Amino acid sequence: MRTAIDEPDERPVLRLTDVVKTFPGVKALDGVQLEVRAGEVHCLLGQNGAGKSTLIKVLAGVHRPDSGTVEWQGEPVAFGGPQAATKAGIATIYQELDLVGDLSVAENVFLGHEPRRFGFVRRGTMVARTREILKSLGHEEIPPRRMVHALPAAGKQVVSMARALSHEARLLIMDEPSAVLAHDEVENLFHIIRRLTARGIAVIYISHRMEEIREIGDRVTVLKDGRTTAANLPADTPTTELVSRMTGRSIEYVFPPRTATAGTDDLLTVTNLSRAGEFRDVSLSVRPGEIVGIAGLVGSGRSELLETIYGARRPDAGTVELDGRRLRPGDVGSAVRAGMGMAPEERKSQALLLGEPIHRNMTLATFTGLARFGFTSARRERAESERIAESLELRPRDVSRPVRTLSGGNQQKVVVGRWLLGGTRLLLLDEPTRGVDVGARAELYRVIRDLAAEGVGVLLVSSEVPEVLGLADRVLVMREGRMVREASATEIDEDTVLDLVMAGSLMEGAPA
Amino acid sequence: TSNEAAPTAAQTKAVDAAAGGNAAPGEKVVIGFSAPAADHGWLAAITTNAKAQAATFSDVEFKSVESGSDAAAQRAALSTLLAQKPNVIVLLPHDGKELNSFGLEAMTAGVQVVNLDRAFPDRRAYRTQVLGDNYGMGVAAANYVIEQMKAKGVAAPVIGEIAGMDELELTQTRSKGFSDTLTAAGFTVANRRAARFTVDSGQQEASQLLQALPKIDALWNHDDDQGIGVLAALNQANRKEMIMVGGAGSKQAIEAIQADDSPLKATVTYSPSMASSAISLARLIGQGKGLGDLVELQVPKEIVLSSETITKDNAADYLKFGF
Amino acid sequence: MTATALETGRKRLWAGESGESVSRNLILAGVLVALLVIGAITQPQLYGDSAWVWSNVLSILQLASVVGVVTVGMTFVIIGGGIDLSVGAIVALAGVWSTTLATQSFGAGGMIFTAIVVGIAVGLVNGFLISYGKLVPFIATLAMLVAARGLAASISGKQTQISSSDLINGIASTKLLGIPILVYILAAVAVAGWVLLNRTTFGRRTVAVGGNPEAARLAGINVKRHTMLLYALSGLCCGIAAIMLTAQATSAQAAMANLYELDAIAAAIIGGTLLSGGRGTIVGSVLGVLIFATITNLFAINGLSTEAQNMVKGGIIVAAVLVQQFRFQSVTRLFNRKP
Amino acid sequence: MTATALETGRKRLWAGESGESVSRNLILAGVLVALLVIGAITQPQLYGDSAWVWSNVLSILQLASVVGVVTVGMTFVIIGGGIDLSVGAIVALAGVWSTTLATQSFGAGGMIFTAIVVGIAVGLVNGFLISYGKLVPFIATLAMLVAARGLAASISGKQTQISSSDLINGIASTKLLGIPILVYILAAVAVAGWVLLNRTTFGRRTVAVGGNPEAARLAGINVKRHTMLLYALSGLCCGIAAIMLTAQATSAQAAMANLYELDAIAAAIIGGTLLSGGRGTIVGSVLGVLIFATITNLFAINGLSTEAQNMVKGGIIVAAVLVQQFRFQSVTRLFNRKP
Ligand SMILES: Nc1ncnc2c1ncn2[C@@H]1O[C@H](COP(=O)(O)OP(=O)(O)OP(=O)(O)O)[C@@H](O)[C@H]1O
Ligand SMILES: Nc1ncnc2c1ncn2[C@@H]1O[C@H](COP(=O)(O)OP(=O)(O)OP(=O)(O)O)[C@@H](O)[C@H]1O
Ligand SMILES: [Mg+2]
Ligand SMILES: [Mg+2]
Repeated sequence: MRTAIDEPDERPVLRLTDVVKTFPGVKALDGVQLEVRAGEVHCLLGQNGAGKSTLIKVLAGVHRPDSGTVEWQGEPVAFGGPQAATKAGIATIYQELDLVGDLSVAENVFLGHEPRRFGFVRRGTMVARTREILKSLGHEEIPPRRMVHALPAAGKQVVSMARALSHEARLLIMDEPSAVLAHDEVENLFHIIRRLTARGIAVIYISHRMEEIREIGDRVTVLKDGRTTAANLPADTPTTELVSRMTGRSIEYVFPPRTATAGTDDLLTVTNLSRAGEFRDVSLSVRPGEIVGIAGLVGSGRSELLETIYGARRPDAGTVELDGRRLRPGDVGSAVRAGMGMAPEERKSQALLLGEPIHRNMTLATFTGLARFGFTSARRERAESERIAESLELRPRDVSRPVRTLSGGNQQKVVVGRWLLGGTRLLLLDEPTRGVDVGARAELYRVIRDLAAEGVGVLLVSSEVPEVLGLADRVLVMREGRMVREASATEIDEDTVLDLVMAGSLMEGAPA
Repeated sequence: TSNEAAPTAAQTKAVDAAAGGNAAPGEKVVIGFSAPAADHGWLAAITTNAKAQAATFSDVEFKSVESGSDAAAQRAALSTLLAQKPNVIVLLPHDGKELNSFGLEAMTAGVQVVNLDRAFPDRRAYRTQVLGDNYGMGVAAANYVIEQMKAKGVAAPVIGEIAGMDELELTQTRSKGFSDTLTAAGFTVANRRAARFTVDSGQQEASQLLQALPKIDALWNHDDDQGIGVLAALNQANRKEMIMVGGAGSKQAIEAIQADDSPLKATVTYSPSMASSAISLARLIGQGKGLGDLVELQVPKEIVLSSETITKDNAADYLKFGF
Repeated sequence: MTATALETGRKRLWAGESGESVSRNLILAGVLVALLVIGAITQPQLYGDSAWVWSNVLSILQLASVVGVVTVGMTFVIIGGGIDLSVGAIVALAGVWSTTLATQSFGAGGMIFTAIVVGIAVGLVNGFLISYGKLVPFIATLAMLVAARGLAASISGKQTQISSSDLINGIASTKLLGIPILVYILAAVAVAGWVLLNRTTFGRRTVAVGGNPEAARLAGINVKRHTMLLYALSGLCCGIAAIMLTAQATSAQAAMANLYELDAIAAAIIGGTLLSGGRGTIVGSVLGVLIFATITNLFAINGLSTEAQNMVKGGIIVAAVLVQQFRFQSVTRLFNRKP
Repeated sequence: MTATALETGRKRLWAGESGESVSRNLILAGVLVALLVIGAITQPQLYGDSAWVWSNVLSILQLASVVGVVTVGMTFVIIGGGIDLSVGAIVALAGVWSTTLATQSFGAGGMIFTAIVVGIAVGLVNGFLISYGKLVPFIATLAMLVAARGLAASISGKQTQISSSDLINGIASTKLLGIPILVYILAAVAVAGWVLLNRTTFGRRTVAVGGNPEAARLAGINVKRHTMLLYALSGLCCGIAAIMLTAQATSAQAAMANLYELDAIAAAIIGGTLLSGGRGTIVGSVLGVLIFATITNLFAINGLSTEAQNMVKGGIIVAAVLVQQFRFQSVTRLFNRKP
């Protein structure tokens, strides 16, 4: 067998020509060209809904293309299913984590191809091989026998990767692997990728974060509306050019200028808030029109803090006041009535009714206010939703579409849009741009700024330090459940924040 | 109970031409029939007996609607039957009180109603009732137990009872007859479990009753079909110390009594042959005739079958009635 | 093109919700008509008599009425992410309680009041155990099933209790404009249920709570209280059904409404309600109940034996759902055709 | 400290699975012991006799054996994301089919063979309708329940069919080393089920199919075929149970095994199986069955009336689950204590 290493010439291991895939009502792929060489990291760029995930599902044998050819190691192939693709040497880490919570780490890694004898799982072998793979990934601290649902998100990501590596893959596809990872974790991921490519393994890497592409990518292919708009660009192509290929417009990946002048009286006052095992003695305040950003590592307790302020969790100690009035602890309803809104971390599981239309999701927190005598007003709800959809530049604009059919960025707009409807005065945002593309990101930033300009207070949690620094007026840094620093955004720089934030490994905080 | 489905000839009765005028084919009578869905031997025998009896008459058109799991379903089935305007409707209601209103409705509509087994409280709701004697069954069973205990000289016997479906009123009536009679003799029921007229429930309840009563002198089981399970439980627990009395009078039970090799010493009848009688009466009602041996010109308003006690001595006579 | 399961699933997702449920219900209506046509074919002489046909339709509606009312409540519970196995038992308990001699002495008003209060109270207990006791709905309502039937048996002393109120009994025997009052009650409950589900904040909360309880909670909805109310609503429907069933039987008994839970759940699911919550329609559920009632009627007029009935019934259920499933796509297309 | 629902959820997540299910099962065992103690307190004279105690334990085990076997199959189906409402009907059909005169003429071997083949065949039909017909499991198996009971009634002519095979009947009456064969069968099925679930690829894939079917599919597991096999497995268990029940009753009948579906589902859920799939243990399910059998026994030896029995039973179910739920945390802590 010829391996790519023997052939330093530029013959691609994978070549896609004119691949088309239609879903009812949508042409997800409309003539895609792609060419991947052995040993390279090939980045796929594109806005939300451009067709990246669909493309890799075609490669992974999940979807069958309507037309076009896929050549794998020089031969045209048509995979009948995911197993055929893995057999051929294509392993995939999907965007939606594809793990089974009630199986152990080792069982997840080897799901579907367990080492076995007469139908019995050879558990010793399986655990040993899992440990090896985890070690090669630099994560020997993850116990192979631990149930996957007991792992933090980053740990799950590692397990997904371990699963992909458990096959003898020649091509590894990663769909937004860094979306749930913190800064140091991403570094670790790149380290692993470099080791793999050194062995001649090709990697297709999808991410919305430009810096990552620049750091790890060799070549870039850009998709727009299911079509390849640029192929095999060098990874150091200027951002502006990449963005214009992605969007057809030129959007600056920058933050809109600060205009808001924060009020003087505190809108939100949090005093000595604590929850055992999550955070301790947190005090903070947000003024009207002010954007306060919280930086910190994954697991530092920021989401818990936000949820506790919002009343979704009951604090062990401490108080939350809005406009000087104390909120009932552990009661979301009273927080919402007092004018708080939250866009939670996991939009699919925590914020959306996926099967329901956009307008019903938008009005989920406000339909009671729009109702008369308990009777809802479909007309007013639609009109209001359409107004918000317009101002958020939601795509599609048709608000009767089920939310499930929207791309991630647009789903996020629906979640944020929900709080633009009522009289929200304080907005809590937890990772508002996770998995959101450059264009939509810029729009979300603009929306957040506009809100602040209207006097809404914003408390923002993000794992992307530039985002916190670029968007917030004031920055708080959290580490292991404590506030370790507070500073004006102009006084602090990225390196300082990273220094403050760094500590610990993935399994820290998990019981041994 | 038997493995063959056909009713024994004895449970139906071709009216003898020599017996009188009633045998001769008369005016054509359309008889509608409804009984609850049969899930055990006795009810199954009711339907087969009715059908078979109807088949013996050349002047009877028989329309049967079988109807489901509860009174509401039976009511719906009966209303479709009523809409077909038969001359007489013979029905074994799920519950007499629940279907009383249907009886009234049918009688008002000019259709004669013959109630089988489960009495209507309202006398206007039926033309004739053919009833088994549930209370009498309990009395008969108790009397047999008392007699045996006295004969054996047991002063304070431990008496067990395996009832049928407890939510049915007829089960309550049977148990009341049993305990009333025992009380009068100074005895009491030590433990009572309710089964569901099915063999497996009979086995299960009996096995638990045996646990509760380490020694039993007498045991009454309401239904011979579930009695197969009760006997199995006795056998499995190796408990033969008691005398057992059955109920209804299945062929299987009568044979066991005759063979006298199990604790089952007697059974008190509640014969499904009443369905055959009801069909015969319905025909006569439809034709405006009376019962040959009675002086009256019309069929009487109510017939209550007596519950007889089958023992080893008279088992041979009853064997042909066993279902 | 080979349509894989996923693809079919996806297609369904893309159909606008209202279009989807409308076409789904149209198919159910089609099944219903087909069943009536089968009746006409197998019993031409009966169907030749138009008076008989009308009375037969009424008898189907009457048969459907009690289960129909229960199913409306069940539909809310299932859409809200729960299940209520105790409905039959609640009907029995409410029926028995409202026909004790003591209650009957207060007249028809007292009986109705009692049935409804008992229904709501038992529903609240279910809801409380599920919301605040955090019991799985299946277990909580199964326990209630057992307990409520036990209580009903002990109240009635396992006797059938005759209702001597002419007013109550009249509900089943009186007709208004040729249509029995029972049918009006079903219609009223169904319309009220439809309005409640589709036009009120309560209905919206129900869909949200069943579709994604965490999202509902974070949107400020009191999920626990709402869940309690859903079971209370189901209890209320059971109370109404208890009165209807008592009127039909002119009596009540601890064993009444046996296995109504299965009938109601099956009707709701056939009607398109997702067992996992978040989706369902009242129209679909009522059509589901009517289909079951029509099947029963079909068997009765054809004099089928119970065992044959059961075998065929199983087949019809499967066929109805399959037709719904596979015809679905094409009908959906009609409704979603772009202009 | 006030523990909110979310918190409890979180804590549970961090508890390793094995610790979790072990502690859950310990609590169930505790409930079981508590029930036995209540028995001893209420009936001291019976419990004074050690021979009686032993025979009572055996009688509880025998009572549990048939439902226990059915529950093992049900546990697999539920873990795999389904539900099987037809188990009782399958037991009845298999029992009736294996006791026809024709089948009995082949002797005990023929009867066992027939029961098992009928069980598996019906299970396969269920599985086919669900996997390939894409029917909701609830509807498919409900239809099967109705149809299989109908078929059983028509095969038996609604008569009780006596088993005249001493070999079969001996299964219920013979003891080995003082323990009835039925109990050995339950033990064998439970151990086989445990091994299958925990030690084979089939079992691990069952968890995947129920816990995250999309992930299972992406891992190359044939989800449809696996689902079919799960229902066939449940059918197999029903076939075994049919023989056991026939042996106990020395006969079979279309109405036998009435409502076993509810008993089996309730036992599995009390035993910690998630109704939504992806989690469950065989030990828990068997403990659940034993708890129910012990409750029945407790009522019998105390001579409680049926209605009182039902009321108390509902309460005990709720209490058992509540105890499990609220004690859970503290016991979990014991198991997850850091060294
Ligand atoms: N199974 C499906 N059925 C119907 N439409 C689909 C399906 N999967 C994807 N789509 C649609 O196809 C288009 C491409 O989606 P895809 O998930 O490939 O985008 P993406 O580039 O991965 O976006 P993101 O960056 O948000 O992950 C979108 O419009 C999406 O809504
Ligand atoms: N499922 C869980 N169960 C128990 N403790 C948890 C769980 N998840 C996280 N924790 C703990 O709670 C604290 C905060 O975790 P979390 O990951 O929510 O923080 P975060 O700052 O919001 O991170 P992220 O960037 O992922 O949002 C950590 O101490 C972590 O160990
Ligand atoms: Mg994607
Ligand atoms: Mg977080």
